[in-house]
Amino acid sequence: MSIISVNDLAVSFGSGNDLKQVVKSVAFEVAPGETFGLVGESGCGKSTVLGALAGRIKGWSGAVSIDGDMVGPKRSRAQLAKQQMVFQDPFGSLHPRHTIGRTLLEPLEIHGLDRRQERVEQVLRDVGLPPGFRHRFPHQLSGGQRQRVAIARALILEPKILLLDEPTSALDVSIQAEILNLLKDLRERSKLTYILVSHDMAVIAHLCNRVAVMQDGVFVEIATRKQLLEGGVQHSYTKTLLDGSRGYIPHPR
Amino acid sequence: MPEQSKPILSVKNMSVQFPTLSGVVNAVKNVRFDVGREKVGIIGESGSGKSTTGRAIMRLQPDTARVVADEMRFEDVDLLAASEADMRAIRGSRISMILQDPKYSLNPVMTVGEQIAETVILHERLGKKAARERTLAMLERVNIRDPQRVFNLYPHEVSGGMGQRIMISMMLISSPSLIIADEPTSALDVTVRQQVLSILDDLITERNIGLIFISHDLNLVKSFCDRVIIMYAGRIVETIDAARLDEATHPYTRGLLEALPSLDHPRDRLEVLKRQASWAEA
Amino acid sequence: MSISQTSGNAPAGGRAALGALRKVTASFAVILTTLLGLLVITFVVGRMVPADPVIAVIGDQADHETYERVYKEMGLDQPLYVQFATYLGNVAHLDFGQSHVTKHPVASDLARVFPATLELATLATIIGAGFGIPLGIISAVRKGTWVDHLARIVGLLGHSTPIFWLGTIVILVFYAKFGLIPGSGRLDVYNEGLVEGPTNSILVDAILAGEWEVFWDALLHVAAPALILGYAAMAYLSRMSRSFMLEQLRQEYVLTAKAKGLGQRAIVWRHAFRNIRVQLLTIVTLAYCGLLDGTVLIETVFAWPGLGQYLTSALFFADMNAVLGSVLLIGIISIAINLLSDLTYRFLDPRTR
Amino acid sequence: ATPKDQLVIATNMSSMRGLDPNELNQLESAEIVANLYERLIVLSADDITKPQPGIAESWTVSDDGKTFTFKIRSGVTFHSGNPLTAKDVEWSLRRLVKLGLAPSVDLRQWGITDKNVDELIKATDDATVVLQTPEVWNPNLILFSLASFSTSILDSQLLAKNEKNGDMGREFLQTNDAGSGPYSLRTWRVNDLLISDAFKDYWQGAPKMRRVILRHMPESSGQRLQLEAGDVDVATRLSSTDLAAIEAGGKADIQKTPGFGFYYLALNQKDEILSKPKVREAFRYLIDYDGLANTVMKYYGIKQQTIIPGGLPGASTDNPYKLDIDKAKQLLAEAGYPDGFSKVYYATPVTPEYEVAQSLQANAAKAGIKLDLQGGDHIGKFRNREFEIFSARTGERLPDPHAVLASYATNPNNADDAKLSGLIAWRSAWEVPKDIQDMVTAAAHETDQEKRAVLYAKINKAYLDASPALITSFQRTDAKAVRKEVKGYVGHSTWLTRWDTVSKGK
Amino acid sequence: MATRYFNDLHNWLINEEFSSTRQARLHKAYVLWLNLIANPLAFAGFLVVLMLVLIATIAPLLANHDPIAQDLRMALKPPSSANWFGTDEFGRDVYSRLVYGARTTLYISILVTVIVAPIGFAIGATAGYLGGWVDVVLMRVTDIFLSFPSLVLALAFSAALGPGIENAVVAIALTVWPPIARLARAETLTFRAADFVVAAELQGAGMGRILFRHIVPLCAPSIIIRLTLNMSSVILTAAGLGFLGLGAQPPMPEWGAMAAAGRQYLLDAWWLTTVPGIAILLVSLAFNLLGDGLRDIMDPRNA
Ligand SMILES: Nc1ncnc2c1ncn2[C@@H]1O[C@H](COP(=O)(O)OP(=O)(O)OP(=O)(O)O)[C@@H](O)[C@H]1O
Ligand SMILES: Nc1ncnc2c1ncn2[C@@H]1O[C@H](COP(=O)(O)OP(=O)(O)OP(=O)(O)O)[C@@H](O)[C@H]1O
Ligand SMILES: [Mg+2]
Ligand SMILES: [Mg+2]
Repeated sequence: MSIISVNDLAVSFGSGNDLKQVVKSVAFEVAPGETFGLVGESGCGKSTVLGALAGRIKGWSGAVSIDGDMVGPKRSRAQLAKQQMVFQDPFGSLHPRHTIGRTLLEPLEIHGLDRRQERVEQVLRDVGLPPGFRHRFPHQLSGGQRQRVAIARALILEPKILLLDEPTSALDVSIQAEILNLLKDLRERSKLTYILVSHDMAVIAHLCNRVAVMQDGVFVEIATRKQLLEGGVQHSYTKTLLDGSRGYIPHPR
Repeated sequence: MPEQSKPILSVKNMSVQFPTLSGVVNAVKNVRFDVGREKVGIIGESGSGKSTTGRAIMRLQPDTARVVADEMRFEDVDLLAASEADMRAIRGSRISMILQDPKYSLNPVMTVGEQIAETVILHERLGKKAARERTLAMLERVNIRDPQRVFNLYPHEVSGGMGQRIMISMMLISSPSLIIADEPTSALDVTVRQQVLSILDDLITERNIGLIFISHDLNLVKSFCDRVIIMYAGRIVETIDAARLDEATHPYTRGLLEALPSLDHPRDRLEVLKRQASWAEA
Repeated sequence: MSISQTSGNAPAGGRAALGALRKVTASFAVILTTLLGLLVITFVVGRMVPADPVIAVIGDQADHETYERVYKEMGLDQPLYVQFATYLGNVAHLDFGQSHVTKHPVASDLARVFPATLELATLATIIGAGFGIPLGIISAVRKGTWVDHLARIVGLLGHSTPIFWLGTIVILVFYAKFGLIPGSGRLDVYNEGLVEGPTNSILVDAILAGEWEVFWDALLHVAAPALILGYAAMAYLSRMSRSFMLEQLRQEYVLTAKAKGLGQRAIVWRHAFRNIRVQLLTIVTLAYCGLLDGTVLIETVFAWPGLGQYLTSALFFADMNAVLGSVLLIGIISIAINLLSDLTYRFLDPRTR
Repeated sequence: ATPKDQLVIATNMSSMRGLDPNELNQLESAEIVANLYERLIVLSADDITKPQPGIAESWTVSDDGKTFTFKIRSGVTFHSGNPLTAKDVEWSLRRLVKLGLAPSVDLRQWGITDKNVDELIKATDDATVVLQTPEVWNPNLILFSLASFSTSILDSQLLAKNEKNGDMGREFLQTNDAGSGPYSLRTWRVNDLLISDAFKDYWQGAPKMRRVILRHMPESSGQRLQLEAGDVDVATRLSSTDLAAIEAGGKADIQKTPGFGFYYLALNQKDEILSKPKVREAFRYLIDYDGLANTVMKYYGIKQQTIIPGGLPGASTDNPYKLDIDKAKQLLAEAGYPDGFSKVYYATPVTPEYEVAQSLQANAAKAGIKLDLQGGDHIGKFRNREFEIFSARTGERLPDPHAVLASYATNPNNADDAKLSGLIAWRSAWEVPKDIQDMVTAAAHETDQEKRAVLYAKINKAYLDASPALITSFQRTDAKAVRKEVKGYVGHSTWLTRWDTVSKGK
Repeated sequence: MATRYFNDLHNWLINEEFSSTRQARLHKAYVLWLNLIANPLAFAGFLVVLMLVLIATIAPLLANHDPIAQDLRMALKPPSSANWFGTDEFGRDVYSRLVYGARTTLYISILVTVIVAPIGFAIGATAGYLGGWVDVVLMRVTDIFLSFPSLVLALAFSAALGPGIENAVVAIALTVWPPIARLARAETLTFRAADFVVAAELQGAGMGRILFRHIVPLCAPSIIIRLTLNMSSVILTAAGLGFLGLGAQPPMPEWGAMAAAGRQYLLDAWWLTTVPGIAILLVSLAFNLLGDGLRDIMDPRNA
């Protein structure tokens, strides 16, 4: 039984002469508790797939079912709450003039949930931040701390699925490690399902069970973690990406 | 070759300070390093002072910044004593700088050819025509296939990889002896990165010049550079041969290495850096 | 190879032409709706104005029958929408009707007053931009220094001084006291009627007719009002240039240029300035359009027979046709200028080509 | 400096309504028309109540007083070269009535309508025109009317040639002239400039000034500076301080030409409070006559609290009222308003009317009357009786008391639907006492000048005693500044200032 | 002792380790203040505006005459020890009228701001946020108002609405809102795709919440700055209307109307126009300097 099932997903932007198909007939399934990776080069459509799943992008076609529920481009509040998204840039994903507390309270207000203070404190604890941070503004936090807040905001509605769009690519190695560990812990603790977008094969291999390799809007390969680590991938593009993650390879003169 | 071993750049006890509302920020503290005809990487976490160091060498720090040092010598020039006019003559002709993102680092309303040619017109007093010739040759050198056409393109009409190659031609056209590259490839895709780096690598080797390569990608610095300087909180905590980076001893460097997820040595949990106050004082 | 390229390009070229055509049609539709909107609002507001057009024509003491007769004659007994439709129909035939006050056809009145304003506003814009833009740029380059402060105060003073006051003071000092400038109006009486040219812009007509004495006289007359107006426009232009330039100087490419060894002058004028040309063009356009309709006070002080005066007095005498015609003209002109500057953008900014 | 043979007049053209004599209604245009055209009768500026021959060489009035026969001067030509004949006179006077525009009241008030005009005005031969009136009027009233700019003689042949859709040449006349006067129109640029050239073949000889130029100068200070610098010969729209300064400067003379109209205050009689005679009376004590006379009104008016303008039969120099707040308070208390009241007060925001209004507002406040002064154009509301208090000024064009009295003191039907909106008494909803109205009518029909003068003196007194709803404070004067070297430019009370009498010399 | 206290306060305010939201807000305000002090022109502007507010508040204490009491015998007297700035054509004390006029000026400025800011924002933000035909229609309307000669628009509307200061304010507001709407639209466009807005949308936030809780705080500085910069033209337009009998009605003292009414006495009674003229000049200069400074300080892009 899969918690996410995507069939024939296609997304295009623009209209008329400028119509551009960005994602072309993509299909995949994700089992509950699984972490599914998406990797590919800039502009290949990773974020777009995520956006369609999250309900952010409306102009898509295909069949998407989330938690056994067929969803369309327009979502109800309850449907929206089932999956939440974490963005790449921790500097742009928090409202610069809202305190952390306000940022975390807002989803609770929207969904009319109770025990608000309690929940805020709980979720801050979950992501490893002291409760005093509620009074701070984003510019007073480090990148890693902000990303934790962003994760906390996603978690506060108790979703089943987290959609992670390059959650660590703007962070330093040391901070990245903290966030990756946190994501692992949360996954265990709350039985979460992840879809993780990254361009770093090492990060994907560290966290994901399976990964879809995307090029120009299509999946060229879906590989397992084992295949990545042991070099058992099929597609040449996947291999290039794997090599790139290892650093610079001087070309023979 | 004794000439070879003599450092091109020698920096002794350089500090950079920014006065701010809440006091003076010491962005760089007493750093000391030499650069010869080699590729020196500078790594460190964000805010550790890498870019500030690079800019201070070219005296391109913001107006508010204060740079002090015991010595800053570039070849035969005392950078501390040089006038602004001296510096202008040095910049672009003897020391060049490659910036991170070609999208923003090129003037959007000038053709790329014009921007490259400007360097030689300025420093070598070449005529328009000669400058154009030189530019076309340089473009060819960085593996651009149709230089005539590219010469007349505007920055928004070229891809990221091509843009970075244009940036490289612009900065290398006057044959500088030192290049400072501040994260030259972090805006590029993995595949493009390879191409750009190999062009840079070739040019450096071919011309036998020095490179300061600023990056926060450990794997990249390890595989690309000859020597690595590791910075933490404005200080150099360690300098080590790139090949021996894995054997680094400083706990900060070790921490960085262990925090890195790796395809070759998968780990279930990553080590988290435990910062110590003493690193910042060392 | 070359064949396949041409055959591949042909439909693309055709599509581009089609796209351009569609763009032209679209912008034409936009212009029409804007003009229509302008007219509707003007018409409605004009009818709301308490001034009674009939009384404006017949005077306060006329009796009721005269009032009724003229009321009908002016078509005011028709429902509003009929009046408006009639007006639109006339406009479509390029007939703007007759001014109730001057009794001239509005079109001929406009042909006379508009060139006067155009002359004034053009010179003022040239002066404002000629001083304002360099001032703003110097200010930006020297941000925070006394040069910056001084430049800003000088610029802002022009923006904050009541124009009618400044105008009268200038007349008092430079005309009455020192006799350095001619008084009000466009020409000395001696030169009146010497050129009655095709454009109604005395400067241009005098050149066309080769009447240099008239030309210099006209130039002397326009100097003071144009300088004052230009000074007022300067503040806006210099402030905006300053902030545009500051923004450019923060850009990464400026660092690149510095790293190449360029000096400040080259960076400012060769690199940054090119980047703000489009924005400058926009604000100069805006300032120009603003001046076209904002000359009311200066025209009054200097007895300059321009559009501003014509429009305000028409408004006060509820001279609807004159008001509608003037507003329409200003609307058309500002749209035309904007279109023109749009075209120039494409030329100046490669990204919009 | 201005050229020796040209006259430059600074004026405000923004309210100029074209140059068709049968259409315009406004002072600046009238002065121009006065010089482009000629009329049967001339009223000279220094003796304005004495009709003198113009285009009519002579005239006779029938014994029954209803038929006027005019002998037309021969040898007069229009600017077009056409000779001026009785036909032109007939055509012009009929045109005035038939067009029925504002100035047509000059003839229509005597009972001549577009129905009967072809009967009543006739050219019997090339040199004779006969005009009949349905009723007997004092002959001066008719003759004065024929001296008005509206009865100018137009070139009927020229206009016939330039007629469009039966408009009797209206369109042509907007930008051209068709007159026989000493000057012909050369250029007229709206709100800018008007140039007129001397008419060489003028029957009284070509005027001295080769050219007269009118320049639009809306600012008083501008006019003053140009006048003082000698770039302008005559300035016509000056503020009182500028006039005072010019007078002190000694380079120019100030001409105060009395006009036949008043600055008035209208109290709407449909308003309960304002209709109380004591309240009306109280307002008379709230005007600072002397203060205003020395400041704001110094050049704009002559203190005149009675209804007949100075210089006309029956006029009085008595001014019984002065500013007296206590007296006003007392009157208000007697009327039952010891604590005052508040009213909306409309006044046009132009000099000096607005200053007068503000002064009244301040004094009324001291007496407990709160006036909410609103500037803007409220004539329409006044005409429709939709106001509480209103003030403005009038300008009648007949040098005869009847012109003022007809408007201020007759109101044959005070009903709303009577729509006698030409009469300011009706606009104020004032039931003018019957006896006053009867005397006004009688005086107009009275042919004996002596008796008339007595009657007017009586009316003047009765009006003052009636505590009228229309309170007059100052008689209008029009002040102009004329440079000393300009001779013969004489302001005319009925707006017909002549330029052909002007000469310049040291 | 006191210095100690101030030092402590300074440190408490400057410290970024907050213990409460209030401290965080105070910190922001304090940093703004420090930046303002560091910018001499902006600070000068600030002081003048502050003075305007102060003068308006305590006008009755400062005035030494009744601002509306007329005395025609005292008309047009030059400045003297009794009438510091002379008297006007009704013999009213210009100095006292000037002091009271500060109230009117402030009243106009505030009222225009209060009307224009929400309307301009609502229209611009709605257009920017919804896009599509709503955007097209709203921006078309805005353009129509923009392509109007602004003084004429103000004139026509205040003539239509009738005289009175409130009506003048409404008429002025009609000419001021379109640029604000454009600004709000531009800002909304930049923020509407921001990650934090998307995040809120993905949590089910509606348009009202997004606009008023997320976009408003971000647009506010630039709108406030624009309004500050507009203030001088607002005051000058009010002045022009006042002169034409459409703005403030007599005897209410209003600087613009005073300056304009004094115009006809300019050659002889220079103080009538000059004094209020300089007051207008000072205040509008101050608003401009303050606005410029605020932009330098508050807009991170100008840092
Ligand atoms: N709103 C949009 N309108 C038009 N085109 C869009 C839009 N959003 C994305 N695109 C285009 O769709 C393509 C895929 O974008 P997407 O953001 O999904 O790429 P990505 O794989 O996430 O890249 P990156 O690694 O840079 O984030 C790109 O070419 C982009 O230009
Ligand atoms: N203009 C400035 N004013 C004040 N502080 C500054 C300024 N520029 C840099 N700093 C401070 O100097 C320190 C070093 O900054 P620098 O940009 O050199 O870091 P970096 O190592 O290049 O980081 P990154 O990897 O993010 O580019 C930082 O703490 C930064 O806050
Ligand atoms: Mg993406
Ligand atoms: Mg850096």
